[in-house]
Amino acid sequence: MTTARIRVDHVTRVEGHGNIVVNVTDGVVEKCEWQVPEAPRFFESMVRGRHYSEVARITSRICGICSIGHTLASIKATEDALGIEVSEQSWKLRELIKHAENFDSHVLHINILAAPDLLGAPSVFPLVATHGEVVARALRLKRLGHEWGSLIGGRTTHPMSIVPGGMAEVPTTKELTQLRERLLAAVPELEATVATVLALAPNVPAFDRPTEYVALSNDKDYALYDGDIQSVLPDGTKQRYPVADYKQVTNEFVVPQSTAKYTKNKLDSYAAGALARFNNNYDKLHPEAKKVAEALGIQPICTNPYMNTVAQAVEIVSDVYESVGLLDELIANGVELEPLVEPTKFGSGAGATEVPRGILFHEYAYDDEGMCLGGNCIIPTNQNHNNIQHDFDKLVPELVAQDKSEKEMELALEMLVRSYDPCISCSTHYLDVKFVR
Amino acid sequence: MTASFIRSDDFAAFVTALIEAGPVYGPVAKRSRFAFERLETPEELRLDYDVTILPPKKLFFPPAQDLVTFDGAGFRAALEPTEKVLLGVHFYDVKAIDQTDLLFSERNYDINYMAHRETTTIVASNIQTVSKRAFFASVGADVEPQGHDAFLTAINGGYVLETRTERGEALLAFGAFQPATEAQIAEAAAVNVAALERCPEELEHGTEAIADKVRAAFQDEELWTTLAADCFSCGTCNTVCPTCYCFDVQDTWNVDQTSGQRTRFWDGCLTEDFAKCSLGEGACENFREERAARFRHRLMRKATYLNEKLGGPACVGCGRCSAGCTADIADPARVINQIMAS
Amino acid sequence: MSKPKVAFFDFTCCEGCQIEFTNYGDAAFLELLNHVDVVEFREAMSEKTTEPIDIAFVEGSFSREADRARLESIRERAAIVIAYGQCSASGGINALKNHQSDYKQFVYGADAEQPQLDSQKAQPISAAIKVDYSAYGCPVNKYEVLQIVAHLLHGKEPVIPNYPVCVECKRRETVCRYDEADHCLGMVARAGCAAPCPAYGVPCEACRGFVDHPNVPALEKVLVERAGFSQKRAADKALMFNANDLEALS
Amino acid sequence: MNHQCHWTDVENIFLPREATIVCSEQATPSETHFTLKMADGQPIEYEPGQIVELSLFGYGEIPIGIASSPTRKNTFDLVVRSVGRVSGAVTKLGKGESVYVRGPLGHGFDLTKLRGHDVLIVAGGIGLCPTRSLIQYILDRRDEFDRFVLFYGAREPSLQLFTDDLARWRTANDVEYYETVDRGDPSWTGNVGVITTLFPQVELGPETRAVICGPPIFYRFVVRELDMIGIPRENVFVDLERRMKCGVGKCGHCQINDKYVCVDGPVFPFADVQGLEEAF
Ligand SMILES: Cc1cc2nc3c(=O)[nH]c(=O)nc-3n(C[C@H](O)[C@H](O)[C@H](O)COP(=O)(O)OP(=O)(O)OC[C@H]3O[C@@H](n4cnc5c(N)ncnc54)[C@H](O)[C@@H]3O)c2cc1C
Ligand code: SF4
Ligand code: SF4
Ligand code: SF4
Repeated sequence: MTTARIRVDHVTRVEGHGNIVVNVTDGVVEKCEWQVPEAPRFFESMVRGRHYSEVARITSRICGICSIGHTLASIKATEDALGIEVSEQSWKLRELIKHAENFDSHVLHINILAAPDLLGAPSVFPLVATHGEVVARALRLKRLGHEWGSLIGGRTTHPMSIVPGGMAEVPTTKELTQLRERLLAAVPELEATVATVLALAPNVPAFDRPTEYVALSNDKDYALYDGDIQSVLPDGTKQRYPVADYKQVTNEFVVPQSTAKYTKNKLDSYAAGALARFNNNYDKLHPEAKKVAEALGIQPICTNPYMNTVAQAVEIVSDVYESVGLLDELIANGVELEPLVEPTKFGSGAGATEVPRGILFHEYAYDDEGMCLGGNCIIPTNQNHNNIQHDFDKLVPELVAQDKSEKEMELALEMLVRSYDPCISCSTHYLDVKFVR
Repeated sequence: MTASFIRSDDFAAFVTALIEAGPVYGPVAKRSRFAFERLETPEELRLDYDVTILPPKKLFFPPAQDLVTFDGAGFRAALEPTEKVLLGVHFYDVKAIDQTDLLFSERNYDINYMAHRETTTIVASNIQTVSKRAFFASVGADVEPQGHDAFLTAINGGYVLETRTERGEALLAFGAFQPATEAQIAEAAAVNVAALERCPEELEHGTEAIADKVRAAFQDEELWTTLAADCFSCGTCNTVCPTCYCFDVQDTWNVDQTSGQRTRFWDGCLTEDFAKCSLGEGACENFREERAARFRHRLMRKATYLNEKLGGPACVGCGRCSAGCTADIADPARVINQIMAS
Repeated sequence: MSKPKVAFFDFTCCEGCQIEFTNYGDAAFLELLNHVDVVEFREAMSEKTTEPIDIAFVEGSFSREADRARLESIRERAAIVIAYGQCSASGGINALKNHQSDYKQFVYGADAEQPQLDSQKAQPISAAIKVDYSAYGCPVNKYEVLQIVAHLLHGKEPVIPNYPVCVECKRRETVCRYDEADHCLGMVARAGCAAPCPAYGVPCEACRGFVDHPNVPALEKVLVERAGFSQKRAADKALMFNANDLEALS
Repeated sequence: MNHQCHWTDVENIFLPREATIVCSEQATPSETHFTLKMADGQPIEYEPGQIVELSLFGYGEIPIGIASSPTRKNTFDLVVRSVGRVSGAVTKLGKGESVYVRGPLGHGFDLTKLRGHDVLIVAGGIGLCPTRSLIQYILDRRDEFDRFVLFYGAREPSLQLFTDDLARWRTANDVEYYETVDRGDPSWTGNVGVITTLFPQVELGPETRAVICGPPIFYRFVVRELDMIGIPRENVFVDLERRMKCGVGKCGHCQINDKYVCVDGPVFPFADVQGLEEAF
């Protein structure tokens, strides 16, 4: 009978700090916990007294990997609070950088963080010797994602030019044309990446736990930048909520093992992320990405959390093709620097966007001078913590039943955490914030 | 040399022909300002510019220029100049180029500057818009601009191109030029004189009087401390100045850790470390430790130190430093007028 | 000769500086691996080491007393400690809460005193251990990081600018924010980033810290007179990345 | 353009030449004495007091005074104090290794002003290095000069440079050698005190030609002594040091008012620089 004492402090190859604690004695699971001990950072408090033009620059620093998404969600919330509607050009450029971030982050996660597990290596560094071409290709694609995002935002870690009211700088039409060529030129490398994922797919653990999936959704596209909140249940039932009502979906609550709050909606827990988007918005997926999904054998509603990485592979293909379409439109219209749209009011507002790890909410209130009174941010990894815990609760007994060794169990749990691609340093807050006006 | 006329309608074709023949640099719009950039189309050329952010010195003396490259096999010069045309330089910038030509060629001839300079054909142009802080009319008024190959003046219906050198003369082949009439030449001269009268700022005294009095003010610590109280030591006044040419030199390695380059970067005497020496055991001596001393050095350099060598002040009145200084204390016209009035 | 051993450690931060390390592209990154052995890098690898390290890159601020022991053990094992990124070098963005006394209550309400939420003032890691060099910036300039590594591999002290961002802005001929009716901190901010923010149309927020002797009174004056700030907003402006330094200067 | 030469006909002043270290000796804990030979066998032609730009690729370039006399052919000496990046790297080098030099650069000592006169050299600390070129020169052409007096001050006995030279000068009769240290140690039996304490020990006439080289504060005090002797300031020569990058009168770092230390100096008649407000 299995006896295991698993204690993984600071799971590696994830962003931020999370611990796994599992005690099994003679086949009886005594403790099985996903803990988040990340140092609290108080962003919601830090934004107080800062001008609206600075707020996204501050909250971008919540997370270095999703900083484009944080910037966008923050700015959308600010624009909502200030009654700003940006131009079509700004909207498209923002969509373009959203794709860049998704691509960039997924390329990193698939190749550098997740692939070592599937190849039985502790990290990407030993793979340089054994799978040199895979690593080189990953680095090339990562660089492409970086340059793609940098062209629009100035850089990918804490982008600069996305500001309330529009874009503070825009690329030239020539630069966009060059980007379009580069994206198309990268298609063979994308195909090779998909082939690698396909080859590794048999190594993806078989595990299923039907849950609720929450993502942005709209009628136009495979929503990343904008949409309503949508939930899909394992039976396919969908429901939409306006972003302003995000708190009704997240229903945050406190648990003792975590500095981050947990969330739940209709079921015990819900998942956000690539798989949640895939399950919600499959019908809006670009045809080229649908082809890849078929080839990879993933279809909605997929309830194996380990398949999140595979959903990410589908999304990188979608990001490239969707972006080529956006670029065609931008190039056809010609891009010009536009004056920023000025605030029409000062109040409070919420904004949401999809970051690589799932749906992200920001909300702020401003005084009449445009100075921030406080904020609230609910990040996808926090929304996933509860789901990870519920996965653990189902997975650990299954592993015990399969008579897995302690090492195997530990790896299976770490891989599960990593497949969510968590971004724990995002975990910013834990209780509701009351705005005082 | 000759004076020719080209009709406005034929001008774009002339610029296009130049662009097709080789690299052409000229003033183009950059947000609310202007900059000398390589032209891709004649439409980009903005001869109605007021002043560019950086002077044309960047073409001869780039902000970062490799002097030597090295690798495991040895070292070599990094210079590869190309023939190019620089179009639309205002006369004050030509005067500044004359100064840097002299300073880079005298005593030790610096091919890293001179090679770029000698491979450039400079076409000066009249000032159509006067910048907000210019005082070019009253500074070194008796110094004539020299180092251009041709001078282009916009007049009614077209442009007069007066050539000064063979290089300038060779430009005529690229456009539908015809000999300029006496009246056109006279109109061009009048246009250029008129520009001098539109300067918003003015030096109230002559070069020599200024040189003497500014130099005499050297010891007036209170004066310099007050003038420099708001100085950020940011070096903007140096960096944007067409007659500033100080540089730092740094060696860097490439990722292979064997090859690399020795590069010179623009430097400015207003920055804190400019005159700092290491003495060993962590000790340093800064020969211009105070902001006031650095501020004073620049002004001395503009108004007195180089006058003898240059035959006039080392300032051409472009007003770039005045407009660029965020604290608005760098304006030589204001500072000098204040000293002269004291 | 064995390659120098390099390790990355993280404390309170967004880990964006570590991510910059993955943005070099294949050629530069793989070439770099010919010169250093990465022995620990939690964000990207599972391997850990207890061996001596040649260069330790430490990311994140020192914001919990509980982190001191880990910092000390890194210092003991590492020949060179580099404060990697602004959180580590100065406290960075995390210190923006330092001037507030109610930040815990504001975010955690009644639960503010729970032990897992322990957080003191965010400080640079130099408040706990000796730091040899700093890679400034939020995020770091990845090309400067390459130069720092190259210098250290050759036993040369890295060259870090002590002139303001305006110098780099001018070198790349960016239109000054003040010419666009905006504001900027470039005049007091340490350069080395190549001035990307003004080039992309936004002010420099001095994310690499101040130059050695920033003229802060003049900055406030310019913010009030040229950018139209209130005196209070002008005084608070540089808090975003320089809360600790502003406190030290005042 | 108003000058006639063409860039293709002119040599590149920034390209150094390779030199081989034929001897390297730790002179003091922080200073290394190098003897160098040009790798192509073509010795550099220089005057006492001139400098070179010494470099190591990847580390950079620094100005260093030549510490030997042209009268001793084929090789030349440099003494480098380790204070930073370039000097720190250079002082780690040993025999057989290469360095790179540009030069000689600048103006050395004007020998025409010194020949036929009494000469006093006042050297402090590392200031002995550039003056050593002149000392050697005078000793090698002793009959061209009249009386030769040499003052040398070091902070402490262990920091004295060229100890072999010092030992010889102490007993030599072709130089009147006086030395002092700021702080003595148990083995030190000589003079203790700042450099000016040596002046009362010798009788010097106003016709003497004086040369001063030392740390920045040194000059003011030594000049005061020379004034008291009545030596006119045009007969006093100073060897100045400033931050320097190019060594060829372009980069601006070494500028003192309108003078460039690298091309107008480093040796200046005191009369020419005394009025320059930033010189001392
Ligand atoms: C005319 C002249 C003669 C000199 N002769 C000698 C000599 O014989 N022996 C000797 O050991 N040193 C001499 N020096 C000083 C020597 O040049 C500096 O110690 C050296 O430049 C320090 O450079 P670094 O790169 O090692 O130090 P860092 O501290 O890394 O300096 C960085 C840069 O600053 C500049 N710099 C810093 N300190 C000085 C300084 N004191 N002088 C000039 N530039 C400086 C240099 O350009 C240097 O590359 C002389 C200097 C001058 C101007
Ligand atoms: S004078 Fe003005 S531009 Fe010059 S360094 Fe000072 S603040 Fe900067
Ligand atoms: S000092 Fe100022 S006005 Fe004079 S040339 Fe230089 S930048 Fe122009
Ligand atoms: S934009 Fe900022 S950094 Fe750039 S020059 Fe202006 S004040 Fe300086």
